[in-house]
Amino acid sequence: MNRGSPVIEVRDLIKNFAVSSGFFGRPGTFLRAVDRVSLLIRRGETLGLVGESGSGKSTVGNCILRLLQPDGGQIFFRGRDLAAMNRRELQTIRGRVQVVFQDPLSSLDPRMTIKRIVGYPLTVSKQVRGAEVEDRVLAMLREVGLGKDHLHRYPHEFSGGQRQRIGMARALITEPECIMLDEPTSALDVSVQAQILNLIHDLQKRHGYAYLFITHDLAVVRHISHRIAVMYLGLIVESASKDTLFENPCHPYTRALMASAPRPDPFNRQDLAVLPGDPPSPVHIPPGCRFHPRCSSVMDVCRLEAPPRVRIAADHEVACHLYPST
Amino acid sequence: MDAAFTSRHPRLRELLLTLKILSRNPSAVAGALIIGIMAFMGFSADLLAPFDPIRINLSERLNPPGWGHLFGTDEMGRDILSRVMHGARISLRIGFMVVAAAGMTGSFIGAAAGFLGGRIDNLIMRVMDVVLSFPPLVLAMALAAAMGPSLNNAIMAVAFVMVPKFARIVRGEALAVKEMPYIAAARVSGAKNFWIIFNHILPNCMNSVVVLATLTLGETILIAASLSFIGLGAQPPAPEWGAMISVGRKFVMDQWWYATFPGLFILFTVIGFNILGDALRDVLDPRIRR
Amino acid sequence: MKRLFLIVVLGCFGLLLNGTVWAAGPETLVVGVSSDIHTLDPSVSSDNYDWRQIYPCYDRLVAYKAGSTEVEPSAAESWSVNEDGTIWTFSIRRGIAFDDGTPLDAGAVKFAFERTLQIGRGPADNIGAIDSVEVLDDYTVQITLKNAFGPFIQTLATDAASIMNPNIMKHEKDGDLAQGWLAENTDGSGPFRLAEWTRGQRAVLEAKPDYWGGPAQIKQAVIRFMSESADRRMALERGDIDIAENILIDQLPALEENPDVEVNKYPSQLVEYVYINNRKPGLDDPRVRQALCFAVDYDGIIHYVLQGQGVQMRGPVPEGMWGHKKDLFQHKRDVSKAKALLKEAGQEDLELTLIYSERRSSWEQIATILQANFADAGITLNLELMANPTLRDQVDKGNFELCLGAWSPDYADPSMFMNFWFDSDNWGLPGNRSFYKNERVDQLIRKSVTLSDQEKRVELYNRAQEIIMDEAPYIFLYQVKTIVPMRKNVKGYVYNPMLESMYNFQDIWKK
Amino acid sequence: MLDYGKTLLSIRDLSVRFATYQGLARVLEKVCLDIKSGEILGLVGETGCGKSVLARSVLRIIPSPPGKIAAGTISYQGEDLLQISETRMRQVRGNRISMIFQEPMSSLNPVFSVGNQMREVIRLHQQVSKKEATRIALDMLRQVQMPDPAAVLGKFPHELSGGMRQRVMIAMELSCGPDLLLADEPTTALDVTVQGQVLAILRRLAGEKGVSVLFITHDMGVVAQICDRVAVMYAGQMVEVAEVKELFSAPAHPYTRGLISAIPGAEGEKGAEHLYSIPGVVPGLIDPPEGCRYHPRCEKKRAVCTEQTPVMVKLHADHDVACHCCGPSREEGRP
Amino acid sequence: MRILRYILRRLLYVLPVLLGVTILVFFISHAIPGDPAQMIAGPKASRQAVEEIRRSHGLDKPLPIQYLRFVSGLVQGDLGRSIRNHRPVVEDLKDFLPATLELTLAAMILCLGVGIPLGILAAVKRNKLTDHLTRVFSVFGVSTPVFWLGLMLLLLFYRNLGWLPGSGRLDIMVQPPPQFTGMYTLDALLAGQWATFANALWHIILPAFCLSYVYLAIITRIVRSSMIGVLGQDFITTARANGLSEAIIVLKHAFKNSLIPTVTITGLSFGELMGGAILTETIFAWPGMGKYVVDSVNYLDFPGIMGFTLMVSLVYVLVNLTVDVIYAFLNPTIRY
Repeated sequence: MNRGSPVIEVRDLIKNFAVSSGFFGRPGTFLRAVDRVSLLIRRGETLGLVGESGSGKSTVGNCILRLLQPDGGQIFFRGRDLAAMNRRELQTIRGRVQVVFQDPLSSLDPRMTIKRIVGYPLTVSKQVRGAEVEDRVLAMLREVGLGKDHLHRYPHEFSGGQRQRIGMARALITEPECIMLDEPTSALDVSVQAQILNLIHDLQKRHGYAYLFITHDLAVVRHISHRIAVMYLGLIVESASKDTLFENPCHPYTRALMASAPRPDPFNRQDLAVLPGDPPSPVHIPPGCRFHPRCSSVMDVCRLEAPPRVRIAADHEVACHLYPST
Repeated sequence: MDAAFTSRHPRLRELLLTLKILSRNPSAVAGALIIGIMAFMGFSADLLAPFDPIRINLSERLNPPGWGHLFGTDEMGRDILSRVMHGARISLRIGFMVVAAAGMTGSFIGAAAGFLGGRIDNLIMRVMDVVLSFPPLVLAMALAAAMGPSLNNAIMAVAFVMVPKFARIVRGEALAVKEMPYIAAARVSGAKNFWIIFNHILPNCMNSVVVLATLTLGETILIAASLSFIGLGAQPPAPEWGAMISVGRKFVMDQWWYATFPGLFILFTVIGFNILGDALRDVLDPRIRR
Repeated sequence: MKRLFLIVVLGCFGLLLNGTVWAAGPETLVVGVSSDIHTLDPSVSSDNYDWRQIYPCYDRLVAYKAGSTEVEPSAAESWSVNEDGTIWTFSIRRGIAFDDGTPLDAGAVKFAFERTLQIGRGPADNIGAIDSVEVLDDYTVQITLKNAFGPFIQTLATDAASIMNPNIMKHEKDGDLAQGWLAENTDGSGPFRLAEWTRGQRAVLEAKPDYWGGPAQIKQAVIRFMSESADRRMALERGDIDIAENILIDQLPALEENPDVEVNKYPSQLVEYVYINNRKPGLDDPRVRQALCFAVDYDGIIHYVLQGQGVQMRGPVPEGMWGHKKDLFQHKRDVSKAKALLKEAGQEDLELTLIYSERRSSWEQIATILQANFADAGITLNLELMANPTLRDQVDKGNFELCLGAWSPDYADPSMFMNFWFDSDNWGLPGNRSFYKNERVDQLIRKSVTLSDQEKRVELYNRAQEIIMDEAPYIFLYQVKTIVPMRKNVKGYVYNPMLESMYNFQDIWKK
Repeated sequence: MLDYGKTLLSIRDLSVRFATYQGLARVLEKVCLDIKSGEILGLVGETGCGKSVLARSVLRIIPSPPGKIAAGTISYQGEDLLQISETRMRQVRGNRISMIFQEPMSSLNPVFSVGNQMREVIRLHQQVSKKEATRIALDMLRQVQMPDPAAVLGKFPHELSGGMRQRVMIAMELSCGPDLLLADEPTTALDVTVQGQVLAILRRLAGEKGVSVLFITHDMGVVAQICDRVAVMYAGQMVEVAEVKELFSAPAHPYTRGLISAIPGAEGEKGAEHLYSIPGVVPGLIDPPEGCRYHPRCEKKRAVCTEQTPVMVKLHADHDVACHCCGPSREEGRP
Repeated sequence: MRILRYILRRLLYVLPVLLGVTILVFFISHAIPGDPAQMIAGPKASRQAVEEIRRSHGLDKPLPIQYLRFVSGLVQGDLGRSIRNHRPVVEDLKDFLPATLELTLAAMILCLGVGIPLGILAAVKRNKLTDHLTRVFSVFGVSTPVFWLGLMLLLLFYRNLGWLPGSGRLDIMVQPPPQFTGMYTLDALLAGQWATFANALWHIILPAFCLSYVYLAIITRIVRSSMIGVLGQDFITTARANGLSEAIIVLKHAFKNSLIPTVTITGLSFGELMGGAILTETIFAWPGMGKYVVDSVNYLDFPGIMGFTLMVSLVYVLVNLTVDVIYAFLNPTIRY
């Protein structure tokens, strides 16, 4: 597989949300949910995007899908800027960037049969009609491990794992180049999670998809990703290849995240409470380094200045005052 | 499981399953039975009714209930039983027409408002608020008075009044459905707004609409009868129940049967729709279903 | 169960406190009526139900003789009229005063008539013959008419000619000629005055002990508004009310069996008839109209709907009014003749629409019977019930085919029928609701109304009636009997066909 | 550390049924479990295997109808909790045995302040004045390391974050000094860093106060980190109970083994490309498989598995298992 | 202070709705067939008289101009003059409003007083006999035509049993009590006229019961279903797990929560009460606004209809505004 050619490149993406719609719908204050995020997703490669709730990781995903209109920055898909596209231009690339969501039930329309759900992207774009749709759907179902007898059932007749397979089939039927996986296994039980992770992995092997894998689960991201970006409060605090990151986590937040995830190892008990406080809400973003109120190695500068992104190794960037740019 | 429930036709299978669950619900069965009887009576009134509901027979005026006339006769000597049987047809027709008209318009308006959001939503909902600022009967009355008393005008008036009900409930659902990931998935696949409204939003609001429609049918029959009672609905000699009570009211002190029987028919028909609606609400509720 | 019990307890509690305390004494007369008063201003109201209260509170220059349509002096002691009947001079009785002591004099009469004319509502049309009013001296007033008008003296006995206290002008607001005040109050010199009016519930008239014509026997008359006939009937039977108005005919048999109640029936001048729109194609053919008249089962309607409480009309002028022609042609049901006439006119598949309102409770039944009668003659009749104002609008615009109507004269003169109904100047609501036009008839009736000589007038009207019966512009149905059920201990009531639903309270007493 | 006390609560042959639209669901089938004093007992299993129902049955708070405890005993301090009166049961609830739930969002009453709700529970079980109750509440909030506890007392639940709410729950439930705390997935809805804090508090307080904890979770990592013993459930049946290290190092039941192998990163830091995965799906409880309910997914299935329900047998002193293939008689079957 | 701002904001939000209401009402009433000038003039009026009235009342002006006049009058509290009795409609409404208010309040007291306990009882005894009986009771309630129920009540209690009066607010010979509020029961009490009070109470029983039945059924259903909803919530399980007694759980924890949806629906279905009042007043000849408007309709007295409709929608909007405020007060999670 020729890994490497960039499929999606995000540069300095910004997304704001209105906090309170003021009187008679006037926009009130804004919160910056995503602040100058840059990402690169290559063909055949999985980029893991890790963060706690409210870190803005799904917002990044939704901007790439253009479910949200970015407020700044560029999103290049095969060299074309998605962020600048109007509605009609967008139609031409619809289907080439696909998505699988967290909740396998609510991401399938309960009123549609599997055949319609999976064949849907084809019907919408009117590329294919009639019997051919059924053929393609069937082929896709086989690919994700389902069969012909599933064709005329409704989503609620399936188990969680099967639903997630259906979600995969729907995403794959348009032969996309990039697939955004938004916590695709966090609603599943461990045994099923394993099945789906394997499927995701196999499909990439076979078709060379570029994945953006969004999750809060370090173990999963470690298993599936090639490269990992860690988000905190709308900001990418550290990014590196998987091995680099796990061997040498630099940002205090990354380290805390790794330390507080319970490991299935009763012989080595961890100190779980490594990070005090709650993840702050994006409505009240602290000044300076956004992480400083919870940081164990906080310095004076952290309270005043936002740290710049620093490249500390070939494939390792971090935004922390501990690593001054020189 | 019966063969039907494993049928290859998914819609039929779902329908049969729903019916099966409904058939285990005693109030659903009772409701459906009442409506069924009323509908049967209405549709075959021409065959079943012992007398002509319109033709007057002045020598038989105001006879009390007896073997000749089970429900007695009215001031024109018409058989009240025959008239209430024909009345079933009128009331059900009003109910279904109103609900069909209001349900379709309201659902579409609500789905569009909820899904499109923003200014359109604001505008539509403000207009709906205005309509909702009137008690239904009061507005229907004003409208029916304005358009002139006739059955068709009453139907239009009641339909107009009922639209916001559907709009509001569908809008609420649409707002919820809109946030569902499958809508995002549809967008990602390139679906346009109206496609999404018709293929996702509306079908997913159907359960609520069906329940509301059933309950509204009952309410419509009541309001329409009320309008007829005030003299703004069906016109004589049409055997509409409300209109019959309106005339029967003059005779109620001495000829109790005149107003009593049409009222009982309204009562039971509306009960039928109400308990069926309640049962449907229980059965169609996805939380119970799945 | 609990609630039922509660109701029973409260009910008994109520019963204990009621029944004993609130019975009306012999000095109080209670009348149960169907609708509330609209306005008490005699210059504004055209409604018999308002006149019920207004009439006894005011005096007029002349009054009807008891139970008769003839007039006699009242506030005017005597009067004279010039040769061509255009100038009337009245000398006014001395000693009549309003409540505040203001005398009823020539000035008051001038004020009252000019006010009514200036306001220009319905009552103004009743005394519309007046051109000017002049005060000759304190107690002499001279009225000049626009043209000679035969029934003029009759119009002065109507409610529209009531004389009110000129001092009401101190209540004037924004140039309304005190309409706002007089709508809710009375200020006349009549035997009664308004003591209380609780809207939607009751009005109380109290007798003036110093009325110039002698005080009334009762102290007060309570008018209770009870919209349902059944309710009024029950109240009458229980003795809660003494007189019940507008009782449905179907409830009379039960009432007649009550030994405490007397059901009085009087021939009235109220007639009910069908307007045929003479301008509609098809209906402009007299043969078709004749056919309609022959199709109706008059006896059946009177027998079943009125339970015999009515008489079929013979021509437009009702029995009891002078000018009624006893030998005039009268339609009887003759279906074959009706069919033949239709065939002759080439209208065998006639389909017509009859509009009517709920103004009279019998109309629905009549409409239904007409539908059946016409069906026998091969005519399809559609019924359309509408609100009375809508109906009147349609009638005024001539936007109908057939319409049920009722009419009662405001003053005792056949011109109330002949001129209003047939003069082509009165097309639409003013009276000619059939849009009938016959130049010969126009001439005859216009001539008749200017004359003072009754015999000549009758002759002209008779000639007109002959023509009219040939052309059948209306279907004349019947004149009704007024039914006034009252408790047997009520004495002294006298019915006057000109004073429909107005009671001679000053002469009534209870035993 | 592993100073097992005597048995505090003993569940024997507990069966629970739920009436549903589709039919009668056999949610718990002859479940046996002992909780010893002072221990943290983990209860793991996949969604819908009956973990929560088990905990709720102990307090007799399963929704009834449709739920019904069909058979079994739950003995606590010599009393069968399933037999005592409702009044007596209420004295046990929140006082001797208390419970915290998964959803910190909805387990507190939204219309009453935190202080109001805490005081209510404290005064229900302890004869103290309102003031004293406030003091106890404050003290408890401090013990769960709540920042600014006095202010929190006056707040409504929606004004607190998920982690704070769960701390309030812990403080409230420990305020009457119970013997046993039933914790139903208390950290599942929390972010991982907050989960760490809550787990640490729970572990510390349980140790300090000597409270036994029945810790329900589906996260094997959490189990490994805080539990002393582990019970594994599958489809309404108890399949394995063991000391935690024993379970992770030598899982006996095929299901337990599968569960552990399926954890990403469990096979070592490098990891294989493919994770181990259990084939098939969890069966429905209305019409569960005959015999061992796991047999349709089991790699070691034999004829007997489809016919007979395996009973719990002792493998070691602290290791019980219910499997036809790995009983003590077939010791050779150990992996 | 914040709550004041909230109320103010809700009030501002109501304004455009009210404007819409006036437009709707105005154009509806002008669609009514029938010539108002003709109506004012009277049955036998001549054509000139009618034209004169049309001019003097501004009825010959184009509709938008008439609307502006109508609104500017409205702002000054002028709803125009009734065609029927030539009085300012405002005066009429003032006369008739208290009777309606008395009736609806009596009905409301009955509804809440009976409906809430009944709903709670049914929810607690879910699927038991009490619950089933309550459901039957409330299904009958929402399915009964008010006007027919009124007739049947009259037939039974007035005609056949003779226990209760059939029409009006007082017996014929009873003097209305001195006017304080216009509500006879209250006024009679204030004036210390016990007999009048008893008489007024005696008269209000049947209409109030008739009117309340539908609404009562609605309230019972809402309380029942919201109680059932609340009783299934996690925090109720928490309360149970904490050993609270069922009584406290139901009456304190569940009830306060269930009040939140109940209050909303109570406001929204207030319209049923107003609609029901029209029919009830007609049946029982209760001289209130409902009867007034039916008479207005029969007379096509459009200023009367318009005044009533506006009044009712204003009351309705205000009731719902109040409900919103109560809602905000009850529900700490709402941010205002």
